[in-house]
Amino acid sequence: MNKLISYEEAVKKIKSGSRIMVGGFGLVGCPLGLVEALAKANVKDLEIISNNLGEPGRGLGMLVRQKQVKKAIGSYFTSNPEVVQAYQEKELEVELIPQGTMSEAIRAGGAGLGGFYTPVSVGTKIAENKEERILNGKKYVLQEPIKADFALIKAKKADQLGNLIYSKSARNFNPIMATAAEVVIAEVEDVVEVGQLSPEEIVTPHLYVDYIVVKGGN
Amino acid sequence: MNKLISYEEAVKKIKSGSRIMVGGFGLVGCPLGLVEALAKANVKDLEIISNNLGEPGRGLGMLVRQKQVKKAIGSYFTSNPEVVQAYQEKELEVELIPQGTMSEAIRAGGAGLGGFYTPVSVGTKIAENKEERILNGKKYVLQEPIKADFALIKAKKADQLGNLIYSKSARNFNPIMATAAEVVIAEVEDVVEVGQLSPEEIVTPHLYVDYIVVKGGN
Amino acid sequence: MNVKHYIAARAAKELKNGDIVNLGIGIPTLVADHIPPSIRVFLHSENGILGVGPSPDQDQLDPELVNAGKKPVTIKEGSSFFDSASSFAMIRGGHVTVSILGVLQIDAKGRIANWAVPGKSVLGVGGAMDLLEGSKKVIVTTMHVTDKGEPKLVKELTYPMTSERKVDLIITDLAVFAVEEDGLQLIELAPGISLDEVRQKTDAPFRIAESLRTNEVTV
Amino acid sequence: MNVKHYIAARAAKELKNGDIVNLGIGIPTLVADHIPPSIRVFLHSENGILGVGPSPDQDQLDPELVNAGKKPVTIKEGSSFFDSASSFAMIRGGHVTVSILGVLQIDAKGRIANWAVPGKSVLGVGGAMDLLEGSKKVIVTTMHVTDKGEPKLVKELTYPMTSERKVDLIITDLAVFAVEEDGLQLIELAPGISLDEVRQKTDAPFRIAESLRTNEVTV
Repeated sequence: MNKLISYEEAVKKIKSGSRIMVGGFGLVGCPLGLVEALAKANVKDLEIISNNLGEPGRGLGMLVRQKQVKKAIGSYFTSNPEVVQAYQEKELEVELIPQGTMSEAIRAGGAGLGGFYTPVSVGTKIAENKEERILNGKKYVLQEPIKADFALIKAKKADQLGNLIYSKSARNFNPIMATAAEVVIAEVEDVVEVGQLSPEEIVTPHLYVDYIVVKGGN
Repeated sequence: MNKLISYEEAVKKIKSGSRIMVGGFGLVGCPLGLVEALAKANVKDLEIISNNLGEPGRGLGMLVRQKQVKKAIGSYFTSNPEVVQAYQEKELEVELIPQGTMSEAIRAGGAGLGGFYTPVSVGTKIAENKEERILNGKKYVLQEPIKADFALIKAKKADQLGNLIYSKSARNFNPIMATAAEVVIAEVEDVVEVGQLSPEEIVTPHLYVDYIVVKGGN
Repeated sequence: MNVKHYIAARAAKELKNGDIVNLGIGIPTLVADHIPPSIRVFLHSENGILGVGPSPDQDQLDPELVNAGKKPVTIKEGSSFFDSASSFAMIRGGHVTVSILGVLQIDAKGRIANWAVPGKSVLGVGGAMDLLEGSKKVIVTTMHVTDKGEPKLVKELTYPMTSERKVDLIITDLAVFAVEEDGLQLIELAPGISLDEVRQKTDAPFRIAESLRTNEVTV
Repeated sequence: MNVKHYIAARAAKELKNGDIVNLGIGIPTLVADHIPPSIRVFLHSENGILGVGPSPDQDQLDPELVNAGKKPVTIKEGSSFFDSASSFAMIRGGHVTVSILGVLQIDAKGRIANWAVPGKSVLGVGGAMDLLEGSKKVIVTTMHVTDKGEPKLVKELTYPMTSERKVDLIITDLAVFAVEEDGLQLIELAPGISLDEVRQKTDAPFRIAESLRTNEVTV
């Protein structure tokens, strides 16, 4: 039950064509070491679920520059002009979802729901292909859950069981992505002994975490 | 913006016929002081949303004994024989929901969703009046969100802004109920200065909490 | 031999190192006493605990630390607390490896009834449906017949069904059945129990595994 | 006078003690500088912070503490952090009192476009739709005309709409409009601005409030 592995071992688990959630809001809270290891690996046709695709050549931007990404699902890609370019050259498919709908869909994926009705995006271009429905007099659209083969997340500390705590606004998508993938790999600053994290402060219980990589390690 | 009030002031806000969420799993994590104050007040025809209705004459069981409850929505009432009796004598309506569907519906109420599809209860007596639907090859039922006029919750500590932390398994329904009612009143063991709770450990941010009552106070 | 402890001990043999396990009320609770020291499993309690430990001594009682049966518990190192929505998200989302549940009836397909009795007011369901629907593997532990001697494994449920989802394994004081695509398969007899006795006390049809054997679980 | 600061100062006058406020990028961000010291409001940032403080000095920069515009921030006492799903649950659930947003266009009914430009690849929406849908009150702050001098208040949106939900108040460098059931109502002129100028630079029809006045906001 030792969950500690190296970057190399982590990335070996990921095959071309995988559907991968990657935590972070821009570069903040993104597991940059795991992304870098993925950029060095010979994998392509990836489907990336992440709020953004990094910056030009940085974070997930590395994978875009190296044409390893086939499709991206997220809420805001315009902060990386290379994503826009790859999209226009039809090298990259993009699925755009409002940030709140995306985060709720990931949570729903992890929580075993079949879908949910949200009022957000009703009547807009984003909802063109979505089922609209009136419930209790208000218009909603149906959103399906989002799941993935892998989640690559970033936490501040893990204990040796895999319990996680986060740091400030680097928490963002990481705790929900930890719930919604077949295999969850957490990059952490530190690993502490079991019992060092308070049961009240643990944000991600260890049952969600399959592997731990220590930042800068190997 | 002083949120500190007495039990008396808290209960005065509640009128007969109100729809009230009450935290707790049995008596654990139930705001017993607020419930007791409600039992002393001249309010009736209450609709109570709570996992249980206490024990005979204890916790919410007091309100049942005094015939203050018109309808109960929850998952497990058989632990209080007086509830069963009141139901059989048609003094009390009961709406039974699986515990996971109930907690998710309360969360959905607080999160502004119109409903969600859960696989739980498909094909059972509980789902008889619910919409069934196949999504991605699996059967689900539609569950509507649950909201209330008031939420009476129990926390371990509040700071003076109303940020809350909980204690052990007394957390249960309290954090989600804090999100899903028009007026949220928290009974707490202690009130500390702003800044005494770590931003990482706060479970219920203050924006959810309208009033605070200190346990045993008045 | 305490048959309930025999059933619990047999169920404990199904657990693997690292499993996340939810134990129902009754016989399932006893499983905790029989987990082999060679493996480490983590007990999940749906009221919001991962890492439940043994019952406390009288002087260690903590009123804010109970399991889903509202009984006092302790916690082990590495445990965590969470709210009810998060707890059932874990269950429904398939993050609980094994649930061990009590049962009123089991039908020929391996579906169960364990939350309501016909003729009585149906006022409690709790987390039974969620656990059955969401857990990766579901084991039921039960006495083979009721207090009145009636078979619990029946052709068709007469009590309200808990879920369309079948259980995976049925462990009674007399036998162990695997639930297969085509119905129940008898795979083990309890020590000292004959096939005839099982046949006589079982209403549901079942196949007999070629590998049928008497297990060696003792308590 | 810095007109953007004038707009921000006028918007700040809408805030009340205890408000939970989400500020968009651009002019809305400047509102933080104009909140009167007599009231206490709490800034919510949708990437998971309640209680955002002022920008840090260069030596206080914390790479893990940014706002939704990815700019470094600080936090105030009593702040808290939470994940993205929780953050948008707050927004969608109506727990944010006021959102102040930037805008590309506003139509005659008070609906806005602020996330996409026709002809360009639409690759970013962020939290704009969530904030507009969920906030109890929505104020838009904007220059009255575009850089090219074109009216931003138009009869019909030519840019993709952000939400069917109308905004509540429109504050520009020239005027303030309330959004009423029957459309836009001009309620204030900025200091030194004539009704004629507003008429000339506004494409959308609007009513003039009987109480129309020139406000006295200065920066």
